[in-house]
Amino acid sequence: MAPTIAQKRWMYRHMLISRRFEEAIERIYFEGKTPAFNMANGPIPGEMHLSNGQEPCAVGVCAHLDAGDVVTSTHRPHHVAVAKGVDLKRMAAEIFGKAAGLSGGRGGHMHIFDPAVNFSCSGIIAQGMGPAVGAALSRKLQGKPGVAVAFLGEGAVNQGAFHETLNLAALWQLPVVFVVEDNAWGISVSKRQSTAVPRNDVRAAAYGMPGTYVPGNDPLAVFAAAGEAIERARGGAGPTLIEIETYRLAGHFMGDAEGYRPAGEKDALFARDPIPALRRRLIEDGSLDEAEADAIEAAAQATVDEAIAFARAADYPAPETALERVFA
Amino acid sequence: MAPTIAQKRWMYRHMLISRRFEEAIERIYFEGKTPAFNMANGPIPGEMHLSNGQEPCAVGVCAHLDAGDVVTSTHRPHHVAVAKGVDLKRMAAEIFGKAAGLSGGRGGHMHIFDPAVNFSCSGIIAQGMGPAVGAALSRKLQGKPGVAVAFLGEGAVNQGAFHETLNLAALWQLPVVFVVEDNAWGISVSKRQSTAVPRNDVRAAAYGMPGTYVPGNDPLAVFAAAGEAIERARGGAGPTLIEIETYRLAGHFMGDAEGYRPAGEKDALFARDPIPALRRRLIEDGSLDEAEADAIEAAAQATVDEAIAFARAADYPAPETALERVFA
Amino acid sequence: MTEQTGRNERRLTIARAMAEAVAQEMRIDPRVFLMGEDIATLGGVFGNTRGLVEEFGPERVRDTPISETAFIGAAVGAAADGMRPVVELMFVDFFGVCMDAIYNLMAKNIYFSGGGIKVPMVLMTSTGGGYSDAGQHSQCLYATFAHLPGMKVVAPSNAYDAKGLMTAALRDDSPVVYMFHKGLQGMGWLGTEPGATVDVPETSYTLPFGQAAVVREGRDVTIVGLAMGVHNALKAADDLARRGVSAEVIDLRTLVPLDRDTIRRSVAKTGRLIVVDEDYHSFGVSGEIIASVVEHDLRGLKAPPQRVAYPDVPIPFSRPMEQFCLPNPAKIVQAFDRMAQA
Amino acid sequence: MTEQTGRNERRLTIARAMAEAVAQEMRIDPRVFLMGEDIATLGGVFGNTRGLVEEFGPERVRDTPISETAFIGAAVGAAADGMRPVVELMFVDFFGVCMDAIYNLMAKNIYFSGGGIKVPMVLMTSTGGGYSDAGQHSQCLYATFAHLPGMKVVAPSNAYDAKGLMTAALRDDSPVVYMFHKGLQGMGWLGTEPGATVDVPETSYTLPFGQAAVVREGRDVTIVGLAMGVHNALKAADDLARRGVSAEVIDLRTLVPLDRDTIRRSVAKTGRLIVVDEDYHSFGVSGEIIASVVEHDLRGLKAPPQRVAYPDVPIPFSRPMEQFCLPNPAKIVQAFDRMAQA
Ligand SMILES: Cc1ncc(C[n+]2csc(CCOP(=O)(O)OP(=O)(O)O)c2C)c(N)n1
Ligand SMILES: Cc1ncc(C[n+]2csc(CCOP(=O)(O)OP(=O)(O)O)c2C)c(N)n1
Ligand SMILES: [Mg+2]
Ligand SMILES: [Mg+2]
Repeated sequence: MAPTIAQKRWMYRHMLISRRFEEAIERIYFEGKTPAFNMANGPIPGEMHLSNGQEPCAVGVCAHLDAGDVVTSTHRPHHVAVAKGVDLKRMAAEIFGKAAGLSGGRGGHMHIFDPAVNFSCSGIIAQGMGPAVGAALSRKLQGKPGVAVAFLGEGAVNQGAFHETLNLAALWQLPVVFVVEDNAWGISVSKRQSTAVPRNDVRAAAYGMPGTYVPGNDPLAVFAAAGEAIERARGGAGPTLIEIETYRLAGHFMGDAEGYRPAGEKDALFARDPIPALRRRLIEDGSLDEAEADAIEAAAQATVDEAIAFARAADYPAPETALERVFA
Repeated sequence: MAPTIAQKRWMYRHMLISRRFEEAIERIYFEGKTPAFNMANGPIPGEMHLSNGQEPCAVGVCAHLDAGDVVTSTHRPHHVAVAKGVDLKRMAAEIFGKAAGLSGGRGGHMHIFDPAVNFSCSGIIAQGMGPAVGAALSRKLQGKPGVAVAFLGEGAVNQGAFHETLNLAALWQLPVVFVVEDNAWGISVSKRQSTAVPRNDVRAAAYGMPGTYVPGNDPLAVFAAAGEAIERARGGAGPTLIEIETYRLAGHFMGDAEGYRPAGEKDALFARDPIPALRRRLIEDGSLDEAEADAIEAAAQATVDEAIAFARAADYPAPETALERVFA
Repeated sequence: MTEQTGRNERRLTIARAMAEAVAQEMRIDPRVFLMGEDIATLGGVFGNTRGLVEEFGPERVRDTPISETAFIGAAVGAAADGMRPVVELMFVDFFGVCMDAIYNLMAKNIYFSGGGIKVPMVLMTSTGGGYSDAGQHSQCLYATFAHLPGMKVVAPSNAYDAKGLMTAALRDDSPVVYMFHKGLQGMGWLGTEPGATVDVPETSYTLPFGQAAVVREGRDVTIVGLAMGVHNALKAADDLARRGVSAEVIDLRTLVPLDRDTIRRSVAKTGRLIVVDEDYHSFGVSGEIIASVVEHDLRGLKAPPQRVAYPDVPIPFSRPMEQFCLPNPAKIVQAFDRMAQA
Repeated sequence: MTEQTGRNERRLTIARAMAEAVAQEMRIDPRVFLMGEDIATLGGVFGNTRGLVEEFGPERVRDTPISETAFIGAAVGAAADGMRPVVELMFVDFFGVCMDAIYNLMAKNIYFSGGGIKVPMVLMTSTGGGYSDAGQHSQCLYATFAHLPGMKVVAPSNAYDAKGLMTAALRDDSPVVYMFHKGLQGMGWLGTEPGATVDVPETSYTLPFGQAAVVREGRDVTIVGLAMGVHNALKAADDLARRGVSAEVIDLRTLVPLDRDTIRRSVAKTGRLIVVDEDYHSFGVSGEIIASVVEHDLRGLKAPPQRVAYPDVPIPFSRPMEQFCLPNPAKIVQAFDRMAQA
């Protein structure tokens, strides 16, 4: 399955928005945190997990989805949120802890909820898998269209919830796709140290479902694999497991000294940055010319700037509203 | 791997002890529970899960183990406990809730612990898997001989703990064997209703470990498969997953009306009762003659009678000792 | 288990009352569906889903694998997507395999989304011992759930309340943990408390959460309990009455929200408080009830409040040991006597 | 993080003190080994296993997959087989994925075996918020663990106690849950409380479980807390002292066993009680402490006991909201003022 030119441009644009967004977050995150790095300080406090490098996973999958489809993501959610069409301004405001944020500041960066596009994420490993399966079941029971996609990291695959949800989804033949972003690391623990098999796609066989491995952190290859899986799901043929080889260009979270990385790993990763690579490719295959690529880039930056400005300018919530919204 | 004559006799004897033991339990369980069936009453109160029909799993595996090896079993533990050499008198006393029981009456039939032979079990699905893996790790760390075997039901395979422990055992190449007793039912839910694949041995591939399926509820076939797996484990070559086709001749627990069973299922199972089948086979292959078989049978009955008499005669614990033994 | 009496009464067990509430709601609301182990063909190990698969079919009444994390997590996703799932955790003792899906997901998604999504789901789970099912099948764990924010917690003591609270739970847009005591279910094999089987209207009705019931009025002592504890309290009240002591008995009905006002009002009147709880003694329900009273007002108290709770030990199998540990009317009467001496 | 002072003192962070206790025990006891996520190369996300893999190697300091149920369950099996495992649950908030292995297995196997087996293991886990890590990474959940029988529960407030309690935990034949507060760890990136970094003897020593410490003596009010709460209490005591009020501060140090005597003695003297707890308000530590005092004796109380606890809401991300919810010295002083008016 090959993307149209429009889809390729869409993917490029959303990879860029995500990247520029995180570049802004990264800069702002350190405000108030120097000279002494203390997570509690600055306009963006708390843990911050960047997804830069992993954008191909997000756009390759979400290019096949619309707002009605359901996505659950992880503690590293920005790229997927951007690709799923989450309101960038309100997401930025949420990350800043502002009242105009998607959850009025209650959630923060690990708890991005945008019901308008059926996006959510969570700070607990593999926690989003159950809700994705449940959303798929809901569609099946209601006879409503739509698929669900659960994103998870390669480290999350070893959590019990992975096993239980894949079995359930396969048993009930639900319209759901499981997407493993294999960035080789779960914090400081490598895939080899955590996982008894080199590739998780083989685990699909344990549930009688198809499994695919997508090497190379390649958005177009992800697009092809995800397209097939999502078509299968939409057609009522049940779930698929996809593992994508990807990289995280940053640390596990901001402040991570990354001492566990072998020497040279980071340099090699930056040399393979998927965003310039896609730009080159789209120009080569005639999907874009340099000027168009620059224009997309500029537009992405403008979108991000606007979102960040919105978040900066927004008000903090009244402290006592912390007590509200516990129940519906 | 074929059993010696002594091993065959051992298997036959232990299948019989288990069966006779449960027959006694079954009879006594209903004392005080008629005309109105109330679990709280009688000399053996509480839930009672019988393993009759599943004896081949226990003896085929435990024939390869000695007291130093570790076994964790399930809520349906009697056959495995008998085959592992658990003190039958004190197990009976425990099931009666007596002070002379293995745990002084604190555990009951779902919590049989006999440290002398490294046996334990649990009432929570798949809970024994972690401890088996940990015991195997302990042996590896201490450089001490011994393997661990975790028994579980086919229903338990869909619990998260299954996945996590198999991955860990394979990753660390631990001397542990996972034995799935597939009796086709998890209470009233059939394997087909619970499990996305027809056979769980295929799930071994998800951990890069060997998987074997043993059809026919055949103790000799179990012996062969388990022997290979345990040899592998003892040799440092890591874990194995074995699924055994077996049957439960009784309900899930005593009092179960078994309305979920298709008509005729029970009759068909009784016709294939593995105990008379093994007797016939051992006589046919010359391992036993009729008189020897009868003698084994009589000895088994005597062993059971003695254990039951011990349990009956034993005293109840002083009520206030309920407050003791919370901590070591 | 339905008995028709002369006066057009319908005495229902809690099991029946629960199933009836669910069935009535399923008839009018196609979004309601069920997931759990052995809830379809078997009708629930404790009878509370009996008849549902026959009426509503296996799509809406779904037997699951033994995968509590998966199906409870799935319920949260289905609830956010417009359904109203009911899930069963067969014994509350099993919460440990799926608590993340319960307390960190189900209970928090409304808050994390700033109210953007609703999580209309009911988690039913059985509690309680007394029939020698040992330490992994007899716990109550009321406080374990009530302590953690984001879930309403319900624990009926009789079939009338059971039906009304279940209907209310099914109509709530927030998650409700519905804890039913095995010894009250009306399943004979569990040794049922007859007082739990009461007259239940056929039509659908709701009971509000956060309203404790004064199930017996009295002047000399307030006995607060929930579920089985209420029956123990009522029996103790009878015993005390024979000695001329007038006990007021309060049935909490819901732990979250907790009706502190009713308790405080009662203790202000009686001056004495006994809390009866089958959950573990420390860091639990009994401490909370006592603290809720004394932090509000000390002056009316004539004696130190007392608790009759499960000691801080795993639940033993053996009958004499288990019965030694369980709350019972005699212990409540003794607690009163301790206060009388104070 | 080790500072040598002039007077031959060694000021250690809690993180260092924990690692030192474990290292010293590992040197003399080959049965001690560690499992957890990111405890080896990384030295623990919160620094409390730093240096261990370098000294003891990857066989004894084992990074695990993200499989808490597996490795905690494995620890129980290894403990029963003669080892003395230390496992880390990175954040206590994650307990929901593995609570069965903790409360139903680790905590109950001694009892279920009638004392036939021992379960000498330590489960370390981080608690607490204050740095905007939101509702799945900031909880304390003290009562969640302390409520359930069979585990000892430890929560140090300073490095001296941290070392002594850890050594005691490592030598205990029963399971110990060792809860360390992130804000006390001495990791600058978490905004450390300086009062937690104190002088720590180099030699190995143990502190007994079940002995609360009177960390400040006073006459007018007893403030009871644990972990971070102790520091809030001490600051409040300073503020109160400036107003002429003499506050006694009690550091519980262990929740199981709970030293009720020390609390009762203190309140008998001061007549006033404030409990400070960063865990959720209801059905938790604060209720238990208050009930433990009043059920024992009411007469000495001059005012209704007060609690300064976390409100019953998920922990919000946004700093103004989170700070609004957290206990702090000002709230403790206000609680005193409420009592003074009573
Ligand atoms: C149940 C649970 N255990 C542990 C953690 C702590 N934790 C957060 S992220 C992470 C690593 C996740 O690795 P992976 O799934 O590969 O995702 P990545 O961070 O690489 O995107 C861990 C262990 C958690 N959040 N939840
Ligand atoms: C975590 C957990 N969930 C549910 C149960 C209730 N339960 C007890 S036995 C059982 C069925 C087990 O089926 P299987 O594993 O096949 O074992 P079998 O009973 O057939 O021996 C269930 C669901 C439990 N004990 N623990
Ligand atoms: Mg990863
Ligand atoms: Mg089975």
